[in-house]
Amino acid sequence: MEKYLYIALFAPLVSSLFGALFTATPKKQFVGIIASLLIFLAFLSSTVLLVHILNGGEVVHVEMMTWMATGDLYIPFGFVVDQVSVTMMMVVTLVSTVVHIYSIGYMDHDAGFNRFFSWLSAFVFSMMVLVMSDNFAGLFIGWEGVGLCSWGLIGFWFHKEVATWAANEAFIMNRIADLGMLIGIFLVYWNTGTLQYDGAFAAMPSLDTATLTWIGIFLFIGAMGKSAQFPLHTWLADAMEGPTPVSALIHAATMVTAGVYLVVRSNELYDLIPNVGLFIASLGAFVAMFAASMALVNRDMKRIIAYSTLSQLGYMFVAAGLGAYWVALFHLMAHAFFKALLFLGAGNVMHAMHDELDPFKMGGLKKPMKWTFIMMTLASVALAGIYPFAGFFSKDLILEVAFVENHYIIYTVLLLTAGLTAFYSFRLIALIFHGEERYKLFGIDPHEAYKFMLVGMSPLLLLAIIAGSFKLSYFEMVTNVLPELEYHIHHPVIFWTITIGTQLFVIAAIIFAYKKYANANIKVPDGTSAMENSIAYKVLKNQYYIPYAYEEYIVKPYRELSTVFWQHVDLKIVDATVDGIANIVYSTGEKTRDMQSGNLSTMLRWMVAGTVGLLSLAVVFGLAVRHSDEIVTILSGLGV
Amino acid sequence: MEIGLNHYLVLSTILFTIGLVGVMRRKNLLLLFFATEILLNSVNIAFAAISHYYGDLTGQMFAFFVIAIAASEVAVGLGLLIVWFKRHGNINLDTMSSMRG
Amino acid sequence: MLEPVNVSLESLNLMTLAPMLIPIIGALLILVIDIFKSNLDKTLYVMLSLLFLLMDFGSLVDASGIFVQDGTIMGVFDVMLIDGLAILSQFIIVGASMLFIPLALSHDRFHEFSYPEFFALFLFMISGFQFMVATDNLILVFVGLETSSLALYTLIAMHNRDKSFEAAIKYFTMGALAAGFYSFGAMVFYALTGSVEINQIATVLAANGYADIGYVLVAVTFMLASFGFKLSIVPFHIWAPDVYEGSSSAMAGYMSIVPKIAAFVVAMRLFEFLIHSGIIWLEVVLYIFVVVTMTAANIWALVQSDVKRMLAYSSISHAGFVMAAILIGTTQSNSALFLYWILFSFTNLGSFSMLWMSRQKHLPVHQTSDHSYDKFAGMIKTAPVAAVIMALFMLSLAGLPPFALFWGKLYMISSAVTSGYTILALVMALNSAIAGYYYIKLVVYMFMKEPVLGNDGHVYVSNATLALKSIIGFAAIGTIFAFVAVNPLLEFITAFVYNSGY
Amino acid sequence: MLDHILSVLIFFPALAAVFGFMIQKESIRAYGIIVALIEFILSLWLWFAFDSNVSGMQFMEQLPIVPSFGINYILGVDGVSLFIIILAAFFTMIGIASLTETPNEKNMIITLLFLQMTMIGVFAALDGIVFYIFWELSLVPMLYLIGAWGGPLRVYASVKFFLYTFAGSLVMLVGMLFMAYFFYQATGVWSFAILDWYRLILPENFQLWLFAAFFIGFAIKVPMFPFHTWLPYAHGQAPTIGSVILAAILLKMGTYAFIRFSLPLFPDASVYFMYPVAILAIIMIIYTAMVAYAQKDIKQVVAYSSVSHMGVIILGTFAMNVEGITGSVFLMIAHGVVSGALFLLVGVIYDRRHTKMMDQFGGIAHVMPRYATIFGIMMMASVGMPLTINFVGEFLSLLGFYQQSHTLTILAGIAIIVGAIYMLAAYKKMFFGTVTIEENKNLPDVNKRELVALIPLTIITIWLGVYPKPVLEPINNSVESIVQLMHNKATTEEAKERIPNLLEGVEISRTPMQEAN
Repeated sequence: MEKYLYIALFAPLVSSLFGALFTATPKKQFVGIIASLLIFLAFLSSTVLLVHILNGGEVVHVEMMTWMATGDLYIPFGFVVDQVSVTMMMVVTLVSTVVHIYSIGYMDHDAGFNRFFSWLSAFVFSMMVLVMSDNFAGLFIGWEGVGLCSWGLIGFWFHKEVATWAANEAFIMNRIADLGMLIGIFLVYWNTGTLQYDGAFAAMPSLDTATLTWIGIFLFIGAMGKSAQFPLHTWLADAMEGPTPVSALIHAATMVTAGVYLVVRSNELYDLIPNVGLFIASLGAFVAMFAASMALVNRDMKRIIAYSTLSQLGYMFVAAGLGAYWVALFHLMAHAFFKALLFLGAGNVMHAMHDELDPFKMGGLKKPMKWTFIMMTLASVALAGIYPFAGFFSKDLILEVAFVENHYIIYTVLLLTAGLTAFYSFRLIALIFHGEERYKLFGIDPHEAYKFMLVGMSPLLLLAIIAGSFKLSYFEMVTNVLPELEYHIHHPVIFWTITIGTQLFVIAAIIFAYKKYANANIKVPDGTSAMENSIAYKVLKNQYYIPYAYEEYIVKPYRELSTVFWQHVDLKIVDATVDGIANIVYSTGEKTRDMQSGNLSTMLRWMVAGTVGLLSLAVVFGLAVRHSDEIVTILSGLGV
Repeated sequence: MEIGLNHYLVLSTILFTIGLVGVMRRKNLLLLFFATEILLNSVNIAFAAISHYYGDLTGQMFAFFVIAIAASEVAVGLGLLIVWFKRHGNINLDTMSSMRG
Repeated sequence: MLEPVNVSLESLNLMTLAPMLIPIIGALLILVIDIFKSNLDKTLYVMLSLLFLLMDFGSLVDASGIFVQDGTIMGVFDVMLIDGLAILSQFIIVGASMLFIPLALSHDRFHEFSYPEFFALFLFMISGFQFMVATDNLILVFVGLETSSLALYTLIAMHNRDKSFEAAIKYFTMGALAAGFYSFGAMVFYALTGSVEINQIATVLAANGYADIGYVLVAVTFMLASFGFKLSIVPFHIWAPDVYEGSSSAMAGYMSIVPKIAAFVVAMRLFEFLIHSGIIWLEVVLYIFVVVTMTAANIWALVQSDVKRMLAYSSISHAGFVMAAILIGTTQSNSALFLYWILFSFTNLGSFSMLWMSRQKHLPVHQTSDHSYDKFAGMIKTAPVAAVIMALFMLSLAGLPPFALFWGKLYMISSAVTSGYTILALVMALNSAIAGYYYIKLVVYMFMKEPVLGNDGHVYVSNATLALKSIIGFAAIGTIFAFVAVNPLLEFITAFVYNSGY
Repeated sequence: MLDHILSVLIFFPALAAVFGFMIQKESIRAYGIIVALIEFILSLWLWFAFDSNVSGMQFMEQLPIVPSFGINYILGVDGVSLFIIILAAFFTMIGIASLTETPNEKNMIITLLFLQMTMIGVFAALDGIVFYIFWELSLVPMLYLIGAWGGPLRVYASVKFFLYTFAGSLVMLVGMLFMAYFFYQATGVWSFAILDWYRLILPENFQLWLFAAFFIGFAIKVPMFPFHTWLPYAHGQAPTIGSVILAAILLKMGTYAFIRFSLPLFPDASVYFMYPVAILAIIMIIYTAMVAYAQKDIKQVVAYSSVSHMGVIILGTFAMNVEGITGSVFLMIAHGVVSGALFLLVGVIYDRRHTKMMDQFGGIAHVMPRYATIFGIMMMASVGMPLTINFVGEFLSLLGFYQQSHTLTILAGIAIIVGAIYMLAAYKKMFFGTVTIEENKNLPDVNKRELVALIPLTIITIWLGVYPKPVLEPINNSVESIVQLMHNKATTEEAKERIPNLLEGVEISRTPMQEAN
């Protein structure tokens, strides 16, 4: 089995290095093809591993070599394939295979074709390291690695100012979170003496709650960064500057879920600190709502999907926070499929519309782009969680979890969010595919994407539809490592009312969206309509003014402070002091050199003066000695 | 009244002081030399007196040496003085300040 | 009151006079030769002087052998005192003189060297210095002091330029004043103790327990003034820069070494017993002198624009640095003094000889003074070897390891540390840092500036001859490989200093 | 030969330099490369001959210089110094190899060879005075390098560099003299041998003063805030090769000296001063990182960034446990490699455009993709990306210090954020966007000569990032012995508990210090 593990792990690396060979050369079709094949190879071997695990094979655990070893610290390159990581491996490899194939078409005309595939495979590799590592340090390697790749891919079109800016923003924001992660790792090491998952988690129950809480918090801070949880969420929307396949793979399916993976992976820790879990859940619920609200009014196709990703991540964190780790993981998987699908579809639309992102400028695309239309609609249905699509099984399960755990507030929030989700996704569908063909105004004639791209997307479509049916077997599998908790509302009446109620609510939202946006009299908004001028709209449109606030109150002051430090503190104070001392010495010399006037009389006077000075000193001293006792008495009289 | 050691010492000190003042005040090189001579000779007086007081010859010996040295100093000094006069036509101290700082 | 004394000749043991007599004989011989046949070439005189100095040196070696056997010896009515200090300092005096004399063989003819009197005076001067160090009788010290000084004034004047006459006159006049101070101080000591022999003075003063401390201090004051003059201690240093500038570089280098070591020895004999007998006043005053001399001289050296004048000030500061040894007054510090001075004489003679080698008879237009900094601009491009050697001397003066002076500084500061003068040690260290600036300044000029137009580098060796080059080479080697010599020197010196009870 | 390999390593370049004077101008370069290559091979040989399981000193040599004053020529290497020596040899080699055309090249190469002697000497010396000698000597060639081949302000920069360091080290010298004197009082013999000093246990108040004295010398060299201001000038004015060697090796002298002197000699004082030093280090990290962010000159960015990284090294050193110190030593190597490479890269662009102002560039990733790639790798290394050499060091240093103080480590950890900020910003300014300035439109990409230097560095950066073991292991063993020594010597309670006691430690013989009056 190790063989397959290594293949799954290193095939992407090989593909990346292979692509790197051609970065500086013009486009080579075969680079894309070979890359896709290698990733597919990784997918196959992951499948083998999955089968192996499913058939109750023992966990595959290899230790490749030592990485760092000093003092008591011992960090190997160790990899483990257990029920959890194999799930992630499946998701990652599958989605990335699809995305690779898709990209061959999508990046067809791009100069950086080879570079793109190099970066993309590098990302897959880092992601594999992240999910397969058997210790926190290895996790951190992948963690930073995916950050790096996302930097490289967001800023892929580095001639675009916004793209590079977004790339740096993403990197730095993740860095902020990574600090928390790093601290968490330090805490783990100094308290458990190891960074290996098994060792560390085994030692944790014996630690006091305070320490555990800190560990949990710091690790979760790391997770917040990668999964773009509030307040570190702004980078995700901006990351949409990258090529769409990247958004599909990194910013929807895999990287952003790393945070969830971390929490799931550390379930043994979070089980010990339910309070932190509750906090995570509440934050998740909040983010779910918060992100969905921003998606409502946005006029950028990709950003809308990004926000929906954000809100789905919120769902996952709710599940994870409430201890339903397997549910979180399950939703992660399902979400990966339909969200990737959604993005790729959006990619098709973009291509068709010459990178136009405003859905209001589209409309009626269902005729020219039939397949894309179908795929995106089904994906949205899945996202909305309509029975029997994947979303239903995973998302409603989370609702149930919240309900069973008696966190009714969270439950309500999530319920509402489900409505919002349905609304904005179908708002998007409606605006893009239904109604009048507004794009004609802009003289564009859209065309369907390449066939092989659509074929490539089909597996995702399939999974988006049927993923729910794996639920039981999946449950069987992961609960070998994750806490085995059945979430079932035992009272049938309540159960059915809730389930059906949710369904109706969602469907109602969908219909409303269609009513509002699928009709013929939708115009391209010009900022005059009453709604657009309403406060709420503005607030949502500007993402609650958070990016603005960051710019104003963090970035700008930092920049100014830096300049002050340099111009004033470093040059005018620290350095000036040093030079000042030197100058004082020097100028003293300049001032006093005239003592050497060169005039003989003056010189003689100096000598005599010196002697007289000494003499007077001598006299004073001599008298002092002679009358020492009197002096003492006088001084004592003075009370000295 | 009877003249004792202290009178001599006081005298020599006074002379010495005069010499010092002369050294400081004189602008004419020649007179400056005189002043130095006064310095040395004031010391001679003291030496002679003290040696008489102690009744041993060391002091007088010292005095003789001082005289000798004073003489040779004058010799050298005058030599320099003459050269300077030849070159500059004066022996004013203030003209000797080409080097400074 | 006078009754004839009869003394046996061997009790005089005239051998103690040998080292001083040799140069005198040499001087007389040179004069005699001149009487019989004048205008002989200078090389003859140079070689003669060298010869006599060698003999002198040999006699010193002999004397040191005797010292090692049966310690300190007195001679000639116990006037002469041949102890470790005397021998060591004479070694330095004669050795430095031997290094100096060949500098007369310069390429350009400077007319002082064409006079045999120059060499005669030179030898007289040396014997004067030797008398100074080889006695503890204030009279003889005075005689030696004046002999050497008078000779020195004349030597300076013989350089025969306006500046040198001015220098000579200044030096002379102040010298006369200093002589006055000295004699007055001696007089007071005599008045207090009825003796002019330092060890007598010490015993008498100790006997009456420094009853009238006030007068002692007066005496010490005048002594300090006169030796401060010789040692160029601020504010009695005032003559030094001008005199150095006025006299020929070679002579300046010589002056920065030999007269001072002689004065140091006397100062050591005179002041250390006073310090050890716990006169806080003297300690304080010396402390002030040391610190002020080091620092002030350094600061003035910073602002000089002429290398020679800079070196003058730097020598002053070095003197102040070494003065610390007398303040500290332990065997280690006294040994450090001699070690320092030996190493210093190498480096300083070397650097002044470099200036001497670059001495032009006529100043180019762009040049403000004989050895202004910009004269050396870009030297590395035009005369690399000379530049490297000069830089070597500068770094050594700055106390950069492993060059000669570093070891001196090291041992000196260590002696300060050992006897608890922590602050002093720090001041010494930081002063070396300040000094670093002006030495580096020259290096900067030589290595980092562009040469002045029309400077083909000949100017730096305009005055060079084989003799000069070999002297400089000798100094350079001594400077680089000092670390080999330090240990034997140290052991030798320490033994001598220790056995003479300092 | 192997018995005297260290002497050979030290004096071979010097000797070669002396011969170099006789070599004709045009052929000096080949000569320099060959000499440096031989030197590098020798240093590699040293590594292979080095027994990484021995924690103590190896290849010891001893020769009396001034025995009566306890000054001996003692050499030796342990894991701590070994790799810096190799690094020194390595950088001199690639420095000379990648040297671009310079006026009077001959002087420069000879100077570089002398510099190499002093650098290796510092790290091989085991006698206080010998150490001091090389320490000071290293200033002179650097002075010349900066002053003769530097930019417009070169004289000011070089003199400032020289005097500042010189002043500091003189204070250190006084400290050394005190140390020797205390040893003399304790044992009755003078000795400047570091290994002798290790056996000396001083009362705390002495330790504090001596620590301070040494600290001034080292801190200026490192340079630690607020003594760092000479560095930007030195780097800004120095020629590429000068900056490379300054950043890669010379700065390490200070941090190395902390580990070699301050910690083992004054364990109590080190613990006593841990927090102040750590706070200084944190100021270095954050403050200089921000200053770097404000720079307009790419070279200054790298210069300040190295101050920032030195802060992490200091922090790791004062973690006073094996993880931290090992990390800091490793980070010395790492930072040497990375910052050296970055300065080389800056040099590459400077040779093409003769400006280092970032606003003169922009979008050059289009025209110089290879250059951009290598620069990117090095930037990411400097930012501390895992699997690059820097990460190992930074991770271990911070990890180590976390044991001493949580909050301070969190503050110090900000390094990974601010570091990313200025580096990414600089990279964005230089490489991203579109080419606007005409001269940049057709810049040639990196040529072979430059690749000769850059490729090996890149390989090392990745290799030691992925597999640091061969380097980490020897360092670890030596550091363990040092830490154990510190623990055994520590007298105060706090020190005892702060410095971990490793069960398998070297045995040291204690010579209790009688009160020095």
